[in-house]
Amino acid sequence: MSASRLLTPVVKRKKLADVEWNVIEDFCKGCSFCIEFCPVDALEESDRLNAKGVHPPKLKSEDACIGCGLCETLCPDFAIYLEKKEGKGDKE
Amino acid sequence: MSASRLLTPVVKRKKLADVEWNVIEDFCKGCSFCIEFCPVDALEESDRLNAKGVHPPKLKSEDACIGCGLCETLCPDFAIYLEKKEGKGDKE
Amino acid sequence: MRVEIRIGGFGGQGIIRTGLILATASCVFGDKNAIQSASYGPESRGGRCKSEVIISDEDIDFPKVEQPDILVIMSQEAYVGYVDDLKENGILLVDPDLVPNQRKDLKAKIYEVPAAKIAEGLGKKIVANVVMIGAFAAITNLFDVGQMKESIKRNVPKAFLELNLTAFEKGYEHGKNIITVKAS
Amino acid sequence: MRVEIRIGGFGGQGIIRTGLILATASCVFGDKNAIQSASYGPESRGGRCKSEVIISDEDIDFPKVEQPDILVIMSQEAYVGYVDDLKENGILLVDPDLVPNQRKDLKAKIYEVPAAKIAEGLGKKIVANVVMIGAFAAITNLFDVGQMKESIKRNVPKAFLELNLTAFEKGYEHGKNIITVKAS
Amino acid sequence: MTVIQEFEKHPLAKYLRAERFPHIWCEGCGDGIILHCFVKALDDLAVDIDKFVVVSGIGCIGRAAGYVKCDSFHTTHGRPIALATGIKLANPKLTVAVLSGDGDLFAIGGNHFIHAARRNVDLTVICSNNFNYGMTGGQSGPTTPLDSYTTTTPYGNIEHPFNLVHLAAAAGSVYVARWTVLHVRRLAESIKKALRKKGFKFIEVISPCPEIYGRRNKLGKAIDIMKLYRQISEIRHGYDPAKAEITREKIVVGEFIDIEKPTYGELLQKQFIKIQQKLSEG
Amino acid sequence: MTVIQEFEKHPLAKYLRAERFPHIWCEGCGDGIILHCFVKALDDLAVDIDKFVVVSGIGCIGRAAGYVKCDSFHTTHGRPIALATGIKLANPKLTVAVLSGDGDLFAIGGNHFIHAARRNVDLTVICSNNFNYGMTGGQSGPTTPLDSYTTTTPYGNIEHPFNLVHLAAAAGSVYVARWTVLHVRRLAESIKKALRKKGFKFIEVISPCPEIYGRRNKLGKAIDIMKLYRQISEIRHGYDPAKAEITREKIVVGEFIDIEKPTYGELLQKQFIKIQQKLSEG
Amino acid sequence: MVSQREVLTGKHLMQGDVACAEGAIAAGCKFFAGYPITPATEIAERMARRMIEVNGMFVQMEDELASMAAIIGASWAGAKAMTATSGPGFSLMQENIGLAVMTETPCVVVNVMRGAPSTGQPTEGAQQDVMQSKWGSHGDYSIIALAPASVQEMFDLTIECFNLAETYRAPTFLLADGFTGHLWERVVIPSPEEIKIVERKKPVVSPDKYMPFKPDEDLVPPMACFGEGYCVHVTGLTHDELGYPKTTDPKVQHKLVNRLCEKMRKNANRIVRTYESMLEDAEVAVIAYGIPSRASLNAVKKARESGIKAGLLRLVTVWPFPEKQIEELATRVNAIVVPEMNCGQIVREVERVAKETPVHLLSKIGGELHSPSEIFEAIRRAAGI
Amino acid sequence: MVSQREVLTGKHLMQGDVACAEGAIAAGCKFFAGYPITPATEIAERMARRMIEVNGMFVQMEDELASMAAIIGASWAGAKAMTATSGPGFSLMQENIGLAVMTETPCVVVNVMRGAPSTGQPTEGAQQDVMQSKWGSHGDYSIIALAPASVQEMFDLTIECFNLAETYRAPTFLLADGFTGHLWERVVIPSPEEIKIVERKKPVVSPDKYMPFKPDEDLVPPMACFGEGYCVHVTGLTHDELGYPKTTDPKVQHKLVNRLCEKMRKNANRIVRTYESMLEDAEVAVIAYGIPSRASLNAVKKARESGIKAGLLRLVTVWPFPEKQIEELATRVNAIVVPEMNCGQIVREVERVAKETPVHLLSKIGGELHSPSEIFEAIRRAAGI
Ligand SMILES: Cc1ncc(C[n+]2csc(CCOP(=O)(O)OP(=O)(O)O)c2C)c(N)n1
Ligand SMILES: Cc1ncc(C[n+]2csc(CCOP(=O)(O)OP(=O)(O)O)c2C)c(N)n1
Ligand code: SF4
Ligand code: SF4
Ligand code: SF4
Ligand code: SF4
Ligand code: SF4
Ligand code: SF4
Ligand SMILES: [Mg+2]
Ligand SMILES: [Mg+2]
Repeated sequence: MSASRLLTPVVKRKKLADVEWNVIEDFCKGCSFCIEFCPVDALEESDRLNAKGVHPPKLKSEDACIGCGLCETLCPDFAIYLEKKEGKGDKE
Repeated sequence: MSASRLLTPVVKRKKLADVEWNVIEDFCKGCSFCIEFCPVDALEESDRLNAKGVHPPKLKSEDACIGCGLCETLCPDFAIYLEKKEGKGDKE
Repeated sequence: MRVEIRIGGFGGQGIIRTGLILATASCVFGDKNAIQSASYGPESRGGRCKSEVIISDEDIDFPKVEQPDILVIMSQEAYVGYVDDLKENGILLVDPDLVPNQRKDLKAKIYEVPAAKIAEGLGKKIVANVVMIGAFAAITNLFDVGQMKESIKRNVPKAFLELNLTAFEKGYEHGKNIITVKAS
Repeated sequence: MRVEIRIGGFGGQGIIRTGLILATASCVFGDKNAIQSASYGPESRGGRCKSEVIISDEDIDFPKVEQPDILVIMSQEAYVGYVDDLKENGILLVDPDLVPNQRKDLKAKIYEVPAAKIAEGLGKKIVANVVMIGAFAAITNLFDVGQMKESIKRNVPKAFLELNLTAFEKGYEHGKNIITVKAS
Repeated sequence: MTVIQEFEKHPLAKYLRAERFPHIWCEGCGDGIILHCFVKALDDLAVDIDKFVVVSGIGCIGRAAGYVKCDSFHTTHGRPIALATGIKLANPKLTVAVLSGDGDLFAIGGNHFIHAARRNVDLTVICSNNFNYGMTGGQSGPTTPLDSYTTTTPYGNIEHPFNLVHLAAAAGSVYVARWTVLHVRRLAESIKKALRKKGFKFIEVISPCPEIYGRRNKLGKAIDIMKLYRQISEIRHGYDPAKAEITREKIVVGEFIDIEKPTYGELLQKQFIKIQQKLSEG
Repeated sequence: MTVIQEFEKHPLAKYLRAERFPHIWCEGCGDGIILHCFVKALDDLAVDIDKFVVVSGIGCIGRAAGYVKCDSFHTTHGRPIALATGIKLANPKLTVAVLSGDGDLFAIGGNHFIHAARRNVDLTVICSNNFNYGMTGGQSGPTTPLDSYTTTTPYGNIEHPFNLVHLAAAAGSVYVARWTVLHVRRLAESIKKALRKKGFKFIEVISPCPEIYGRRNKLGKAIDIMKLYRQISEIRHGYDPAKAEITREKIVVGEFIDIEKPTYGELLQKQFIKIQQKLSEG
Repeated sequence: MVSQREVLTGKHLMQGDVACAEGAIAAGCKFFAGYPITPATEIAERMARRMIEVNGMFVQMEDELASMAAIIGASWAGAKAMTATSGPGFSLMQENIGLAVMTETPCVVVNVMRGAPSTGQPTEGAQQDVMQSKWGSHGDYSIIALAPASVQEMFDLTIECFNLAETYRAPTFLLADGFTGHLWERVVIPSPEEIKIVERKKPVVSPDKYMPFKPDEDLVPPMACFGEGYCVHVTGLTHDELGYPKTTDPKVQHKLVNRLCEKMRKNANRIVRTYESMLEDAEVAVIAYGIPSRASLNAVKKARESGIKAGLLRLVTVWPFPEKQIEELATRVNAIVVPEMNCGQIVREVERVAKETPVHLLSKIGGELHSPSEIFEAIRRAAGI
Repeated sequence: MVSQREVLTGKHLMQGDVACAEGAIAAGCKFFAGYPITPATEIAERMARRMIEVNGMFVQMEDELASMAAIIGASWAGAKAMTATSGPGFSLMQENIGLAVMTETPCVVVNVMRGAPSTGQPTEGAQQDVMQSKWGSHGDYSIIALAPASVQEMFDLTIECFNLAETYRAPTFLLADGFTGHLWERVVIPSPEEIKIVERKKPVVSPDKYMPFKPDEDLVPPMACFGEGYCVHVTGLTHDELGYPKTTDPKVQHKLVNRLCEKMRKNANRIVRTYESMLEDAEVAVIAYGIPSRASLNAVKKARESGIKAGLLRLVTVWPFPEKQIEELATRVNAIVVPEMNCGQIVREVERVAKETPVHLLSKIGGELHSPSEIFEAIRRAAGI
């Protein structure tokens, strides 16, 4: 069974919302859930070692995230949040 | 639903065992379960008032009881018991 | 003046209610103090049962009956259990049908009230206790009859009020008769 | 003679096991008395962690470290938390990589042991504590090396015994080097 | 002949502490029948009474432990199953039965019930379900039907009752049955079956409390309640316990669950042998 | 900007006591996800947070009550449901949710659970089932699978676990669901549904305890456990809870029960109106 | 209309347990959770009938643990709350009594004491749980306990229990006994206006400034309840003034627990109530509480009649223990007699504060009351006559 | 073979909790039921590993109520039985502790005390449940309680607890503290032959003559267990010597409960164990128990060095309270200092028996231990220097 059966299916690569992806680096404990379960594989470990001695995630590219919000909800440590980009229309 | 469906069916009026029917009169609290549920209607209230102020059951006739044992088990007060009649064969 | 009363019988005779009727009459409708306490085992419904009432003009500091002035007995078992506690020359009310074996040597004013029989006469064995109360009222003169009736009213179910009042009257009558007889 | 030792770091570094290895060496394989106590909050795994060891020739009546003679520090947080407690001119063993910011004004004999780095060199970060123990043994001379190895044997899983003994040796070597340097 | 001497001629008197009879239960109380069926089962099975233990809690039926002539423990209210677990596990040679009430086993004692069932400890638990707390004078309990009157539900009960057999099954019992006290023969057979089977066995017995619950709910005298049982009981062996209802119109009785599952003792024994082997090897 | 100030920009931070973050839970612990889904549900429903109460017991997940920014009670171990019952009944205007662990709710607290379910008190109960007692260092509990290793089952567990959804259904819950923490969206939706529904609602959440249970049972890191969930979960809405198994090969998740039944509060309200009428008449 | 239903003004013959229930209702109790147990059941039964009439809530819980938990919850939900039990149930409540202490939850627990230990004598009265009421839960703490000696006091002191619980934010016990609980006696219930009722102190600051466990001068913190917008977190863990757990800081524990104990000590003079009879010139003092006080009064009168200078100190408040009063009394009398329906509990406290003054225990268990003559005899012996 | 596994003869560095478990096993414990709780969990965890090795039984119950019930059952099934907990669990056990007292069931309950009340400070040590251990259950009763001050004593005194429990047929408590429970220290375990073990007294009459609750001279009835053919009935109700309930007869209650209390009083001289140091000529006595004894000894030495005649009375037995020893001591010294890790518990008992001799409490809560210098200061103040 694939993740897409379990989680709300997302249209691959299609931008869902125009949002800014944020990480509170010092909250991250390094479980890598966000990286593993991002439906578009937008995240990877950063180089930075945070206060807890782990590498918080970062976007692979600025455009990689389609704003599905899954990583935000899956993060056990409230380290990720999305912000609506103000004033911008739908990118599509 | 009749008693016979609930309780082990007995062949009406057929002697099942050759036993003597006994009542410990002063144990009887007068619930009348024995009288009500005897499959052959062998029992009735006696005239005697026991220590508890109730009338214990008695056999309607010496021969009435077919020895099914139901009244013994149903009596909440252990007031009834059957005794095997020694040396006597099956009456049938 | 402090009067100590004990009522003994078995569960189901309304022994405790009897005590309550006496106590209510004195302390709710009368202006005496009164106390009722009962005792019963955890194990049985229908076993020996006892109600104690203390009536007093003053505060009742010690709330237990040590030696009853008046004993009301409605079963053989209670008779055996309590008769020795009665104060010398105290009053004993007893239902002779329920207490077939009575002691001969008792130093007491004994009044026999066939309450159960009288009650059966009224069609309800269960009001024997109120018959007894009637007799009690007549014999002891401790209560105002009006207050006693008020108390009965408060302590019995509405549906049975008439019956109970009749029982009281019958008992009262019977009691009056006995004292007249005794007095004469 | 009573020696008080405190080891501080964070959960997961084997801080408590470090204390146990020291204590076992002295009181099971040596003939001193020893005590180990640890402290940790209920809330966290991975938080600040402290182990205290007291070694003494006599009975240890008071079982708590009040002012450590020797402080072993393996995290910045522990450094900040405990460094002030060190007895004047006491011994401080510290991993300089784990404690980037050290005070300048400390009155103590300071020995820097890059235990984590040495352990990483051995391929297992987790044995940093045993490296530290090796250095400790060399620097303090409180223990018989044979007893220390017996103690390590008793306190680590069989599968990792070799690795731990190597870690101990490395640490011991390092320790010896430092004192020689210091002495010279 | 005293009444006790007379009683000693009763074929089941040998299983009873005769000197303590007559028992304390009211006229027509079902508890006497349950006790009767219970000792009858012991007799039929010819159990080794010296290795048999009865445990009960506090309540009318709780007094049963003091009537059976074997080792017996009348525990604090709600704790018979926990205590019985200790007995059984400490000495597996003993056969342990628990007799107690709906309040004792399922109100205050509910947790011990579900956990012993889950563990599948080898116990036979018989519940006298009289739909209220008899001993304390008739308060509502976890089996009191909706709208029933008790001293603590003077305006009618608003709490949904448990379906005990469903709960027992969900918690893991290997044997679950329900009878009324009218079903004396089936009840006795059921008890025998339970005593012979290994694991956590549960029998619910619907039992009249004429003196208190019956009176307050205008069910008539004991005999009327028994007649009602006759009228509305339906035997349904193997029925889904979730659906085995007790209503004013119907009481579903029968054996609902009878499965095999390794008991706590069996699993422990296996583990024990393994460990002992290891120890003797190394 | 301090990390807390940064956190306050998190859209859910307004439901949390930000100054108490980061929370105490270990890396990859499922409890953080449960808390996350919970506050997300609150946000989606736009609940009146001043009338919302969270109650929890003692355990790792028990700390959740101290993180949510609303009235909250961190009770003694095992008692959150009993205490929540008091809150809800004393002030029916409050919405009360219970968040607690498998040990808290089903070991020591099992009785309160089944009774609140039976009464159909209006509560939403969410259980973080991590198959052991995390807070005390990983002992076995009522959901620990057979043969699992914990500090009190060093040779493997010999106690059969509860099937929590089956038990909840048997006790009377009107809504019963199970999810894993991987099912974040469904879980949040499920919580929303439960919060909107009246009566006793129960949601079991299978949650990794990588630090303790996972480690001892060689389940790998948190992420490995999450991958396992992905692999073996099966969604089966409406499935018979008796059959909704959790094994090494399969975790059945979904909504199993969703029925209507008058709640304690509703029945009481009815009775109240009747009595008040009677009183004002007579 | 409501007040009429809540206060049954007038003269009644009432059972002690019922009077207790009526006292609770008169005090404003709106939540009762309980589990039946002899001889306290009648309180629950009365509440089952009455709460719904006064727009209150009665719930029968699955056991006493749950009952105690439920009243704590109810109290935080804003209701005056009570439970009633007897010894076995009281034992089961101990853990959550500790929770009530730690969370400073006002609530009333009635213990109608019966013969003990264990299941003991369900239908007999006793005073065997007096020390338990102070020490039954783990840890150091303090509570308030009152002992009624009449059915009237079952009414009056239940009201007082509520007032004290609300004033001091602590579980407050009515230590009644099975005899008084089942006794029927005259009760005179005043009109609502004549009954003094205390409501809990509320915060006067805005929610963002409110610290739920920061005490005022009187050591009692104002209490915001759930649903009032104060966003309170409550925990049984050691906590700071904000209510947040701080379990490893000795100072936080020290401050909190010492305040919890000090709360009663500091306010003792306002809490403690005793009655004195004929003590002015007494040489022998009887110190009694609860039902034995009555026979004691009688005995003291008898003693006076027979020329012995005896007097009675009756403790209405058992906890906090009236130390000062007794310490002072002990310096004035030659001997003290303590009649108790137990094997000697409060007598130990009396001994502790009476120092050298001889203290004589008159113990009685099994269900019988002390008779006036027994106490008189004890006075006589104590007087050395 | 078995004995080797049961007694780990030799020198070990052991944690206090583990030493307790090993002590139990050495004492012959064959049944452990428990529920995890910090800081006692390690006892259960050790038992989980060890019981099966020694052919004993470990079971983790659903809670502490069940644990206590289970060990009572196990004891009647013939096993030496134990449970271990901390404050919150100890509170939950109180009702069944009363049952154990009433049914005279030998069993050992370990309370590794932590900061309290309520959930309090799970990881900090304390001595706050000392009074609870005597008064926590309803009713009058008596138990035995020992307080270990070292890991060695966690081992030794656990054995002694079993011996006392079996001798006097009473629940016996090991009142340990979280600090000692988690402390690692050297333990020397003797060979099995050197360990004194007591087995319970068995009936010497035939089953038909046996009265299960009829005491011998020492007030302890011989105990027949289940399965031994004695057909015993056991109840928590007030019972006669046959074990049958007699709940309304005051005499039966009087006889039974007074014997239960008297059992400990009468045998006190055989039960009570204290250690004295430097008391012969002491002017200031420190009375300590448990872990503060160690700092106390140090402080007393310091005091002697500084010329103050100080001495230490260490209570190994806390209950029954060593009244005689302290009463006598109080007549000899000028002042008494009592250091406790609570707000003042045993100090009350000391005050009670010390009468006029001034008693100074040195209270400490929150998790820190008394330091020797603090106690030294208190001695100095008490000495008036
Ligand atoms: C801890 C405790 N709480 C309450 C009681 C009072 N009590 C005794 S029996 C009982 C209920 C019994 O009900 P049930 O188990 O249904 O038995 P029944 O009397 O109906 O046979 C109660 C509440 C008690 N003995 N102990
Ligand atoms: C009366 C009592 N017994 C035991 C404990 C110790 N204790 C605290 S949390 C806990 C178990 C928690 O397990 P669970 O509810 O599954 O929560 P988790 O930590 O796994 O999230 C225990 C046994 C306690 N606090 N109180
Ligand atoms: S999910 Fe959260 S905690 Fe885990 S790696 Fe991603 S940001 Fe870090
Ligand atoms: S929101 Fe998170 S999970 Fe979704 S696409 Fe962006 S990075 Fe991936
Ligand atoms: S069944 Fe028993 S008690 Fe009932 S009437 Fe017959 S003999 Fe009497
Ligand atoms: S044994 Fe009883 S029931 Fe059966 S036939 Fe004879 S009298 Fe009737
Ligand atoms: S009260 Fe009810 S259950 Fe109890 S003995 Fe009487 S009839 Fe039976
Ligand atoms: S111990 Fe387990 S449950 Fe507790 S916080 Fe850590 S991972 Fe989560
Ligand atoms: Mg019942
Ligand atoms: Mg868990």
